[in-house]
Amino acid sequence: MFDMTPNILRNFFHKSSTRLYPKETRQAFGNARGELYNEIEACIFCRTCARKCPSQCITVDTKEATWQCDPFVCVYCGVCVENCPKKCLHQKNDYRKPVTDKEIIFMKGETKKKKCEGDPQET
Amino acid sequence: MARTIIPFGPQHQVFPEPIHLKLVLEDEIVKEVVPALGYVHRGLEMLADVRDFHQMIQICERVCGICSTIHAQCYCQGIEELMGIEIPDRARFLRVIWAEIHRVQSHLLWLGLFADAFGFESLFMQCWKIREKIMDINEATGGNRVNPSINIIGGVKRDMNPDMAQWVLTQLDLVEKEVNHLEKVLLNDYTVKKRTVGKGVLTREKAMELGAVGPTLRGSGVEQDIRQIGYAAYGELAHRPVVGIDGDAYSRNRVRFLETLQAIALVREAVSKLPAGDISVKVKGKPEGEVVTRVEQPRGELMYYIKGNGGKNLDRLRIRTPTFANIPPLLSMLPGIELADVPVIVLSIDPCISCTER
Amino acid sequence: MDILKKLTRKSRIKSPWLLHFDCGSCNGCDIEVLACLTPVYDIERFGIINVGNPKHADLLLVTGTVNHRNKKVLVNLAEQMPEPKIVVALGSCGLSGGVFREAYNVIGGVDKIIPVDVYVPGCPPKPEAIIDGVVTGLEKFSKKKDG
Amino acid sequence: MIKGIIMVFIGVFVAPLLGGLIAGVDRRLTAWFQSRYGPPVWQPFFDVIKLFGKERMVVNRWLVFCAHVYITAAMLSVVLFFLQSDLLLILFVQAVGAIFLVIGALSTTSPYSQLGANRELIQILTYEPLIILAFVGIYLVTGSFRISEILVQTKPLLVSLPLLYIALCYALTIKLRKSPFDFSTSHHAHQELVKGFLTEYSGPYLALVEIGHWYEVVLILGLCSLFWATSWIGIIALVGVTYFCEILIDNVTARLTWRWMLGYVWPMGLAMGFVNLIWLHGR
Amino acid sequence: MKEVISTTKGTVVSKTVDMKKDGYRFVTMSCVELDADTVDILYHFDRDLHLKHLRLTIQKKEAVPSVSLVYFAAFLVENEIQDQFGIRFDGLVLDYERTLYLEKEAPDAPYCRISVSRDVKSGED
Amino acid sequence: MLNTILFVLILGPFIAGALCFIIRSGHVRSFIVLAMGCLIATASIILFIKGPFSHTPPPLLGIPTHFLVLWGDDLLLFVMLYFAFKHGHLFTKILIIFQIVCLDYFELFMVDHTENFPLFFADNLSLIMVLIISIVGSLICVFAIPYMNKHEEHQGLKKSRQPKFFAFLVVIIGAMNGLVLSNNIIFMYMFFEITTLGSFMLISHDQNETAINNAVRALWMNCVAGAAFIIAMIWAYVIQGTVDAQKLIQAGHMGGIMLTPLALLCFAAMVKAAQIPFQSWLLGAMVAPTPTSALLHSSTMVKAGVYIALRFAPGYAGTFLSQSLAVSGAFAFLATSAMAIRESNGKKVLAYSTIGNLGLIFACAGINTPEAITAGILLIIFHAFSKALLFLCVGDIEQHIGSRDIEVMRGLYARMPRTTLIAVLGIVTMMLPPFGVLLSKWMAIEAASKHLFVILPLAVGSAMMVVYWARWAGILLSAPHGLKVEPEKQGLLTRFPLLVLVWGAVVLSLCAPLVYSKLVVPILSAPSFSIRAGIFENPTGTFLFYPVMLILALGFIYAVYAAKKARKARLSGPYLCGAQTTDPESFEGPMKKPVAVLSGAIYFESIFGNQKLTVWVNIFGGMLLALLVGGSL
Ligand code: SF4
Ligand code: SF4
Ligand code: SF4
Ligand code: SF4
Ligand code: SF4
Ligand code: SF4
Ligand code: SF4
Ligand code: SF4
Repeated sequence: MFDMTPNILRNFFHKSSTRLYPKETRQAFGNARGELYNEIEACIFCRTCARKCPSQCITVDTKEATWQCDPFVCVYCGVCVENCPKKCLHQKNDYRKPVTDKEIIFMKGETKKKKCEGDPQET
Repeated sequence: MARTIIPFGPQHQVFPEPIHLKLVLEDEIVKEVVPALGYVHRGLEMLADVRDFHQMIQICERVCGICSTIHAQCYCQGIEELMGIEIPDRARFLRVIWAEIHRVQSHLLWLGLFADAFGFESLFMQCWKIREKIMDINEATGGNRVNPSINIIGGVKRDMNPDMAQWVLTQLDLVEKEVNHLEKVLLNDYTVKKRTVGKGVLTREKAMELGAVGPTLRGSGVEQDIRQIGYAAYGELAHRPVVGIDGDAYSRNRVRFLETLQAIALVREAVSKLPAGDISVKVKGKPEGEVVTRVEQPRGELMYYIKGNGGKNLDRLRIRTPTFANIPPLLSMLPGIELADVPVIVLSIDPCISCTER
Repeated sequence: MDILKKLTRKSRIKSPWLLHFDCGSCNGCDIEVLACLTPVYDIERFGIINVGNPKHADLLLVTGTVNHRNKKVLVNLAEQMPEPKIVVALGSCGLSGGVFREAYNVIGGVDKIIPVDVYVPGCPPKPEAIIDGVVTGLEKFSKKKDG
Repeated sequence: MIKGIIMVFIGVFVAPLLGGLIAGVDRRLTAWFQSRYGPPVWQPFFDVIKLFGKERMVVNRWLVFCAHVYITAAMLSVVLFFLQSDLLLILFVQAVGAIFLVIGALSTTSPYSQLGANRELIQILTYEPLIILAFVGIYLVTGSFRISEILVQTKPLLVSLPLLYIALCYALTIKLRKSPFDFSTSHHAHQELVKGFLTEYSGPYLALVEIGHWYEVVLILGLCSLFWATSWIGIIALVGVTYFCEILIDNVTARLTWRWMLGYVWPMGLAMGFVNLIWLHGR
Repeated sequence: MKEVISTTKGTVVSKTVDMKKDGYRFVTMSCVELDADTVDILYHFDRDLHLKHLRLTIQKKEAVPSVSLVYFAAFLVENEIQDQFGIRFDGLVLDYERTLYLEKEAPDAPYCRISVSRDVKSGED
Repeated sequence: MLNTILFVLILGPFIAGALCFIIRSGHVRSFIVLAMGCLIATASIILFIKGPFSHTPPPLLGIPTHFLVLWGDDLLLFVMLYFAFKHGHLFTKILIIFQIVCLDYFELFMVDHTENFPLFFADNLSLIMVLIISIVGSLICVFAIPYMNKHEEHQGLKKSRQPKFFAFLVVIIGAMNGLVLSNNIIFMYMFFEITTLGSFMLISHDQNETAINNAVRALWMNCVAGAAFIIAMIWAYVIQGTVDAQKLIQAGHMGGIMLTPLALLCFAAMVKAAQIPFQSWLLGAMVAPTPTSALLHSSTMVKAGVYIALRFAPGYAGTFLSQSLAVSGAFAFLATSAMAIRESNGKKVLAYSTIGNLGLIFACAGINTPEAITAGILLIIFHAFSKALLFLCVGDIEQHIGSRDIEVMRGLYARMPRTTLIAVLGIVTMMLPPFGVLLSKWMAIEAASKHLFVILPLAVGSAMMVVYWARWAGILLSAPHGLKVEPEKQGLLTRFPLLVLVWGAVVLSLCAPLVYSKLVVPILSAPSFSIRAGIFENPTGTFLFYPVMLILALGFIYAVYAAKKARKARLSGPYLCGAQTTDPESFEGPMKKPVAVLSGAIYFESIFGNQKLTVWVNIFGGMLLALLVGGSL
């Protein structure tokens, strides 16, 4: 009986393990997969990210040079980032903040003059 | 005798997940129970029609958030078998490491929820407090607390450098120490025993007949663990299934408790034996043919049936999760018990509805 | 009178009781909600208690995708919560259906069924994000009219 | 007379504040035991004020009626306590409240509420005899059921009634709805009956019930304090230690079942009480 | 997949009984759509970590004898197949009548999709 | 004047009974019953106002009274013997023949019929009893008029059995009045036996197998009581040479030799009051139509037992007999409370509760201090009203819903709001302060505090009592949500007794201090409480009767007001885990079938329902009774 007592008393005589977020925050882990962002200047609108995304939340318009992502659909898996040929797509270590209204990440870059080899429409 | 008919769930405090039980009680003794499912059914096996077989990894991870890594591992293992891919040794060991870390996480989570089911709030808190260290390991190594997402077809995505491995081991040491503090509580405490011993007895024969798996099966004294097949690197690591005897909630509790410690030991061993080399091989081609592949997940045997047709979309992906197999045994345990023991017994199979219904 | 009203408002922000409904989530989000209750995050600091009963709750946390079966439950629960109340949707599944949104039994996000006040993205959102979401919701509370 | 009025005032207004504060401290301490930071100590007041501001929602108007009767009775019992009245009378008045609370819960068609109410009745069944025995013990020592007579004692009651004090602590634990006895309802409600017999009380009516509970907590801690009523230090020490132990027990035990309670606590408590009584009788 | 034994509607129950007699544990069943009219139902069994399967190929319209009387555990997966493929099982011990997972609003027999989607898609591959 | 009143009170009912039996017209019968009710109620009040007396009436029709009694008794016993033969019950036959022999020998050869003493004697205790019997009893008879019509309708009887039924119903009232007013114990014995026969006839009324079995059981158990009584009587006569009850009581003070007859009397009383292990006859009586149960339980029959115990209490004060009486009473209280807790048959709950309360009164008689006697007498008064009320309510409910099962009464408020409210009020008066029953219980507990073996069962038993009453009250009220309730129709003859009883119960409770100081104090050897401003006080404790009542009443009124105001509140269905369908009382179950929720109370079947437990309880109860009689030998 009362076998929990030592644990409880240990807790009682130690500082609580609560991290007083938001007063007290912790540096995110370097590997953490957080919010997506695209260095749009470097993006070539190749649509690889859009194709590889398991959640199909990226829309790339090569002609208009727009890159958009629905952060409400994205599962922050990082597949797009891993597959981006230009390594322009990144994930911050911090998560995306909650919001009260729907939103879409929309980015517009410059239309690249030189088209990439291969047909982006394929597969 | 006055009958009481109550809906237990879909939204119910003691079940983190929606499941519905129609309970017929007399004097708070369960006379009849009929389950209703479908509250978390998404139909994700069908997503294979619209996602290619690589993308399905992320979907499989989300069959269930508690053992996401292991789902992905099982899936990748199946595809690799179909395509005849030999993954590098290092990848095999890394898979074991992450899988066992996941097991620790899952078992601690369960120990907490189990404690909660019999109203031991501080024990719940304690288990989950310990578990946070594992969550940190997940995030630090895999990038996410819940879905580390490290498996890919042909190996693993991320490596674990020696520093990282060392850090993981020290964290696990801390976890082990704290878990050991709980041993007496979980296995000896009067009130815990009162609530678990002799509750929901599943005999060895019944367990086999009803197709129980995992700790539910082992709690009834059957020494069966899919890891014995030796998939991934398990063949090269020392482990023996933990078994209980009585087949009651207490026995299952004990099995999971000991498995937590066993998993930590396995991680240690795997890290110490971690071979050098690549972590993945390149994958060419498309899967074709059918395969049944199994791994041992925290809740028991997980089985994937995969049928490919040589295209990028699979013909059929079928996932048989451990809880799916443990529901019939559960139904046999419920009649005749007290209402207060319903959550305890339901929790004692460590139910995961999200993967049951997919 | 005014001071009473102010006090009520303040108390409302200080004591949001929580109801969590798992609406077809993969558990990832659920366990993060539960993790919020546990020592490291301890949302009881904000006066939050997981009451598990819509009749006592002020804050409905919904995780997971809505399907044809659980949508009724969702509506029932929201209905049984006395005003004022806040609905917080968690995780990509709760926001839009996430990876599953094309599955045949998925209707989509929570807001297709009941009005949502706060959206917390992530798969799953970290406990910190959930806390942020709740705090954002509380700000909305002060704007809601009395029940 | 003036003293009487002051006592009534304390009973009506100070007691619930004290009760709320105790609940707050309780939650804070519980949090510390669980390695958490915990809510502010005045959290219970926020809760109650908030509840008063919620929409009125009822399943049944009997519930409203019963909640009001409950708080009246709870208040009256505390007032009677501070007026140093008859212990049995206090218990009976308190029982009016407790029973109406149960009747209110029973008056709904909600199965959870009904089951909770039935369990609450079992709890009443368990603690009432223990409390009566404790009172009888007091009577055997002081020759009266009146509190005023206890206060003139020179020797703490605890000395002659140690076992009955333990029996009373059982009652206290049950009344506080602490583990292992939190089965009719529980504060954090991770239990099979959700909120048990409080399931259907909501908004302002729940607030009433909550305040009523504070009154009851003060009452029952007051009863405990009688066992060392010879000095203020004694009262504070006894009540403090008792309450601390209650929280500790709450945190080191699982919730058990009412069958266990009837089969174990009852015989134990009654036997302890009885032995103590026999011993008193023999003197 | 090794050790796949073909069965027919007539023999599937008796073969399952044999499995049980041999001490096999019922793992699960998998249903795969083959073409617009036929499906494969695979019965998976395990003994000491060794898998064995039965394969039953049937017409979608046909009713299949349930093995839930042999292995109670089969009732769940048979109900699931009823829901997902619209195939009927005769003699289910607990028949959810195709309401195990799906509501009316959901698509009927969603896993039978070859006639609709796969035809269109196969052109792409 | 006194002669007339006594005639009305005692013989009036007999005449009315005879008329009922002879004139087989429903209307005339109703008239007779009503008239008799009014008459004896009035007569009892007049008698009450006149106050205590002792009196010997002139011989009736010139025949010496003792002859009448002898013939009456013999007739009675032979009728009983006839039934014993008819139903072939050997034990009863033996008992009755034994009684006939004893009685005749006693009357013819032993008793000195020239002894001069008042045949009738009344102190406040008797007067209170007369009041209760006459008023409550008459109300029950009135209630029986419409009830029995319906009852026979339900049963589809061709030939009405009502004449006999009403005949015995009213006769019992007369017999009870006779019993409580007699000072000659031979008289007492006769009336005692009349109630036995009456109850037998009433219980067997329905003439089906259970009814007859139960009636036979009642007969033999009551014959045991009769036999004990007669032995006690003869024994006492042998010792004291008198049949004057008052003398016997005083003689009790003197020496231990009187103890045995008194013990036998107490034993007879306890059997009559269905104390453990003889509880089964009263429970069996529940098969009879409700007015029977009400009459047997609340005001008559069983009260005959406690009356005798209280009447003779001064005779055995301070003896071992007194102690063991207290213990066995308290044990009966505990055991029946435990039995009631597992019962869902409403009438049985009432029956157990009655036995329990009688046990409590015995316990009070046994404790035998002024406080305890006060408690006992008050309990008789308040219990009579509340219990009669509850019986009639159950009867009325049963006729409407066709069941006496508490579970079937779930949500009755929606169907029969009037009766339900009255019933709930009745329940509340049975268990909560500031109503009289609880006041008496408070006194009883304070009085019993020094008696460890009394207080322990009392404490546990009263907690159990609270459980079954509260459970029942709640169940009655558990109406489905959002329902418009229409008051149901109640016939005048149904409504009138209910209203009189409920007001009686409430108003009497309100007047408790008055009742105490005016009625009870004169009987006591010393006043047990001082009363100031409605506060009962003695060295042991204080009961702030009026203050508590006032504040609770205010709270009540405010609560009613608040509940009225809540009309505006939003209606919401019960919490069903979110699974409710469009009907808020049912949920969507497996296979999408709507399932109506059902709540059943907890009846502790596994704990108190144990057959073995009952056996042990009976054995233990029997041992206590044996102790009671044997210990005083
Ligand atoms: S893959 Fe990279 S480069 Fe290509 S579109 Fe996406 S972000 Fe731009
Ligand atoms: S992180 Fe994953 S889900 Fe999000 S956009 Fe990239 S690939 Fe898609
Ligand atoms: S070929 Fe062009 S479109 Fe295709 S991946 Fe490379 S850069 Fe992108
Ligand atoms: S059993 Fe299934 S749902 Fe549960 S944690 Fe494992 S994979 Fe997830
Ligand atoms: S958002 Fe992600 S973690 Fe949450 S339920 Fe959905 S898939 Fe699971
Ligand atoms: S993908 Fe998003 S919504 Fe889905 S489980 Fe993950 S976090 Fe939740
Ligand atoms: S009773 Fe419950 S809510 Fe109150 S402090 Fe304790 S645990 Fe917290
Ligand atoms: S319901 Fe009542 S009146 Fe009708 S037959 Fe039965 S006992 Fe008689």
